[in-house]
Amino acid sequence: MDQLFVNLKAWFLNLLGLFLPDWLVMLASIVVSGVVILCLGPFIMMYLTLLERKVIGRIQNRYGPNRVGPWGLLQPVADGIKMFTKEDIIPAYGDKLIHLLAPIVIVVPALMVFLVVPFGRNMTAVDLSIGALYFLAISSITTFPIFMGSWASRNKYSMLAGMRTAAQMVSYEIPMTLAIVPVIMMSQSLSTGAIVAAQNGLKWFVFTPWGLVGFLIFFFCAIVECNRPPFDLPEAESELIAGFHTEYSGMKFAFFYMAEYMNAFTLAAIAVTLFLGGWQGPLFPSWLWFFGKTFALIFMMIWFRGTFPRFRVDQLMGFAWKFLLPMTLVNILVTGFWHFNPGAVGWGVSGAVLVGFFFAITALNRPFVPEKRIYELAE
Amino acid sequence: MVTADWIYLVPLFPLMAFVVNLLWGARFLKNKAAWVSIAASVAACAVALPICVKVFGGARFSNEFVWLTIGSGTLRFGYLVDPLSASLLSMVTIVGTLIQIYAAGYMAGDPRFSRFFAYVSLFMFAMLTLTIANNFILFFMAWEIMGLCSYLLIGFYFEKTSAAKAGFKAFLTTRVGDVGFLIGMLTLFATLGTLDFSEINSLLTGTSQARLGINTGLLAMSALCIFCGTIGKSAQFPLHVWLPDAMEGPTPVSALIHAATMVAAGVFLIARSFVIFMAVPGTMPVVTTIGCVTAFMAAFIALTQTDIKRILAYSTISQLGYMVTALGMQGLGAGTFHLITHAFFKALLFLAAGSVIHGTHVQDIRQMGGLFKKMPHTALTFIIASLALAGVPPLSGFWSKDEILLTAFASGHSLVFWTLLLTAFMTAFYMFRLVFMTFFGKARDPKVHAHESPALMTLPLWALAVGAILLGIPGSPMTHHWFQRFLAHAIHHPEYHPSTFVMTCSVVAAISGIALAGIIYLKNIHWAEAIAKTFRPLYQLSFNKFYFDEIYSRYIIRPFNAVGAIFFKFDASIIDGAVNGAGTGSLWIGAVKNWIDQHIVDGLVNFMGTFTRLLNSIVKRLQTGFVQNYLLIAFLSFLVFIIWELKLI
Amino acid sequence: MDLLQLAIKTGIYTLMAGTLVFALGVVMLKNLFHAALSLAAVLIGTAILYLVFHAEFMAAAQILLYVGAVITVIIFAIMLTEHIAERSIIQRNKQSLPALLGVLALLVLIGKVLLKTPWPVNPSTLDARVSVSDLGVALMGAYVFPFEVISILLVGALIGAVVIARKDSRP
Amino acid sequence: MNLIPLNHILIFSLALFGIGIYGILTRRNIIGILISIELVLNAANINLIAFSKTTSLSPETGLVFVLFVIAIAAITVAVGLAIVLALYRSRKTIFADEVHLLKW
Repeated sequence: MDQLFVNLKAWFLNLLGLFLPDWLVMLASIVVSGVVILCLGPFIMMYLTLLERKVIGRIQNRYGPNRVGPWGLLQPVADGIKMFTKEDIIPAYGDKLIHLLAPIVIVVPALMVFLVVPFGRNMTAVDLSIGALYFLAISSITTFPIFMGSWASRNKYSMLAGMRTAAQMVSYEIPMTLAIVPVIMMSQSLSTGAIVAAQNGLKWFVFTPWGLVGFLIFFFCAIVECNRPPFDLPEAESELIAGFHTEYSGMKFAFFYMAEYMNAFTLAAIAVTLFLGGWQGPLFPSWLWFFGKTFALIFMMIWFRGTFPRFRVDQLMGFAWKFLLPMTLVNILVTGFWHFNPGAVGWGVSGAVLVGFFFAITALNRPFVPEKRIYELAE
Repeated sequence: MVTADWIYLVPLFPLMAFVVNLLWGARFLKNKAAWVSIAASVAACAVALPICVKVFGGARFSNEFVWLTIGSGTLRFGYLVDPLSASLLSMVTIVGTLIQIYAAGYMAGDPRFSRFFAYVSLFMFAMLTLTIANNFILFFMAWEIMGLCSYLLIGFYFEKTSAAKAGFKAFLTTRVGDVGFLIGMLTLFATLGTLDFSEINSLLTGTSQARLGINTGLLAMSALCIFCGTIGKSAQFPLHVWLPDAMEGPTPVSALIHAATMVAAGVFLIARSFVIFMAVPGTMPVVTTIGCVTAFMAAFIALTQTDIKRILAYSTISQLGYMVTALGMQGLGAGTFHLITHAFFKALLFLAAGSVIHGTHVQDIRQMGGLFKKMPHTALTFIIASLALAGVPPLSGFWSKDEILLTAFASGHSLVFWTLLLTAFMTAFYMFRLVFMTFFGKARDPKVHAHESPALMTLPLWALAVGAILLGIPGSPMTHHWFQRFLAHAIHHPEYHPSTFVMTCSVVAAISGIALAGIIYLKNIHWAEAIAKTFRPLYQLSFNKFYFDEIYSRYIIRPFNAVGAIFFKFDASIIDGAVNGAGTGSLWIGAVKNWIDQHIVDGLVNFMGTFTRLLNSIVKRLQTGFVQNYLLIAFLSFLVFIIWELKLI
Repeated sequence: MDLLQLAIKTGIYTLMAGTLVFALGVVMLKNLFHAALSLAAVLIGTAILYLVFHAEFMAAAQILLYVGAVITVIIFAIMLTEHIAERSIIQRNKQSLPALLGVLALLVLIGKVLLKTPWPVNPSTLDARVSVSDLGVALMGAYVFPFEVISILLVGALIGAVVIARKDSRP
Repeated sequence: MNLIPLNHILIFSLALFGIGIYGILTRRNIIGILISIELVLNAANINLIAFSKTTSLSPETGLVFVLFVIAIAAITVAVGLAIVLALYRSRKTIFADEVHLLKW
């Protein structure tokens, strides 16, 4: 069962190999994996939306969408059709080219990330030697479309939202990158496959002190990266309407929407590969373990959405720079220590250091007291 | 106990008085200044007289200190008190003190009272230093200070132009004499190599071979030049014009300076340098003739004078003539004896005349008359002095004049004897003309109402009168000519036995003179005019003082001024011209330099300025302020650099 | 097999051409935002070119650092200042002609030099693959000093930039 | 790598370099200049990697240098933009030819 899909693809390729030259066959394998990703992405995105609306409903003590199809299963299809049929407005004074380009530029990286995600044992599309770095590089590109979207729509709210989103994503990218560093240190390699291999036999990184802390930081950063609440300040309805994609409607908005959920999925997947042992699992097939863990994380994200209030902008930024960044640095220190003496001693010392440092930083970060304004009365 | 070293104090007391009066006189002392100078001269007397007595006893004092070293030679000043200076010293101090006491009364109320006494004290200081000086230089310095004092005192009433002119005239004429004296001194120094009296004596009276080495011609010349000093100072024949005019000064001044002391200084000079004259006998006749001529001429002028002080001035000149002739005939003792006696009664005459003027405020005897009753003391002392002057025995004048006549007679100068005798007769005549016109007869001018002078003035008169009477004895035959022997014991010179013939002649001359005066002026006054008319030319000649003043002014002063004018013109035109020329020349040079500086130097500097500005305007285009321009320039130059380096083209 | 190679080669050349076009866009485009985006395109193009050179790490680093950080900051700057520059203002100053000539001359000159000099191609390095660990060793071994200096420089520069750009809090 | 001769790569980077220089010299907007600078640095990077792949003795030197160049580029952009911001805030303009205080 484990290698079901791998064998399926091998079978299909042999079938093609019969009457195609071998370089063409290679091409075909690329095409096949490409097609799989392209279908898998949107499909997952559709059902994620449904899952989210169902879970939020349950949290708010109501059923989610259940009118369209049994238990609302066809709701995403309905949304899709709605998106297609909606009128597509382009702002008059906006920058048409950039306006049209923005949705494309946001979806492409989202899809490209799937390349390095190891869905199962030797089921990663391309096992790049710099897998983790590739993921980081691609996710850093996502700031661009936000700029383009907000800039092209030439209205103040989208501009402001664009600036805020960009600032937020850039600030959280750094803790995310540094959170990955301990994993790479311990697994001696950047490629995702190697990282998962390093966690076989229940030696998931999450069960190590630095792994736990690293996972939590990575998870928070992931949530922020894909603008999900409680960090979804930019397109918070109450303040900035729909944030940078206010001007978008119809299919373009669908792309933004899709990119957001795909990001959520990929970030969860990467979190799983890095910290929760990827597809490592005792009994069930590797891909089942992988999807199970990923959906568990996604559920967590949706859970967060339902429970936590929104962060204020300065708190958001302060949290990243003043809390997460120092924590990741200490975490790297601790992994260095762990590398030399793992086990109970490692747990004790690193646990102490991390907890001590945690309280030290919270003490340091005095709550921000806005500058006392001095009102000079007009003479 | 007064020792020899105190002799320095004698001149110093009057000097201190002078300083005190000069500095504090005007503001503090005012009319008490007189007592300061009188005290000083009394102190001088107290010191000088004991020393003189010692000298009369045969002592001799001399000492000196080094004043100045010039190269190898040194100039030594000091004092020499020998019989000659001792006698003079005593005379000067006594007469000086009495005159100053008299002056205290006479000058009372004068606004410049203290200044008068300052000058008098200065004069006393000069006279005393002169008497005790031991060499010619100190003598000459004192001589000059006296000249200054005479100028200051003659011109005391300087508001009156006549007084100022008189002072000026006196100073200049004596100056002429002094120049001669200075030349004499220099030639003396050239010949003898020393100016010290004692050294000169020892040189000239020494053995013959010492004297051979001396250049007698030069010595004669120096003697004559020294005699010029006497002519000037003692108002002898050619240079006597200043003395009558010197009467402008106050009467005590005339008494002190122009009767007793200063004029006597000239005679004292010849006495001091008698050894030189002896060494060169050829000069003696010159001295005699000058003295004789002066005596006769002065007496002749005095006959017709009307101003009381002018008459006395001329009588002084004639008496000085007597002394000079005596010295000329090698009668040192006679001359000096006459000098001492004459000092006393002439001072008395002047002071008496002063009190007369003080009383009547008039100097012209034609306005006076009948003053005997109003001014008995003055009149009596005046008459005593006139008798002494005329040479009536037993007064001092008779003995001293007789001595001179004796010397003249004995030494064979018969012509000189007879002129001197005639002069004696004339002296007696004009003295008693004066006496009768002022004191006897009727008061000719009603405005004049005389009054007797106060005691302060009459007492010195009587003191001098005593002197006039008694002083004849020491030199008279009764004491065997003690005075002459005392004087001449060092210098041997011919002794003469008193001859009765000479005495009788002089007495006859005196008496006849007095009688003639009495006949004319007491009884029939109109005879005077008659004589005047008959001898019109002689009268004119005498009255106008032989026209000396006019002659001098026409033949000496006018040409002198003319030469001066010529020199002035020369100076103004040529020298000034040269100086102005230099001035304008430098102006021109300045102008040229200015032009050069303006155009060339400034031009250059400005050119530099404009040139740099030009350059600046070109180069500054480069600084466009655009960053990219600079980049472009950098880039293009980089290209050029590459092309050049890699030699691509 | 040569067909694949041919395809790759043509792919690379088109990539280069595209990058050049985008580079011209960076210089020529009137709208600065477009210029910035075309710069991003150029950078991505070069990243892909690095892949051709089998320098994957470089490509990823380039994208992460350059495109992610540098371009973002540039766009921030453009957003902060852009609204004053209307489209109409000409974006190129007057010295374009001399600059153009200069650049062309430069290209010609250096081109000649490049073509003339025989570059010593070292066959051993052609197929050597530099893995990330080799890079790490080199970075920490031979080049540790420049690495430290660069870090200090970075800290200093960034602090300086913050101070300069900070709104002047003094009254 | 053997697919493409080295010269072509060098020409390509030279072209990029030229375009970058041209951009620096002609762009009026200071941020435009900064972007062109990035272009120039990128051209240099291409050369570095090309040479490290073909000629250099130790292949990783080129790569390490590229890292450093990227760091330097980041620094230049950071400081440059800080200055631009300050300039903009004080003089309300970011055009190079309007900032000519030092003009004669």
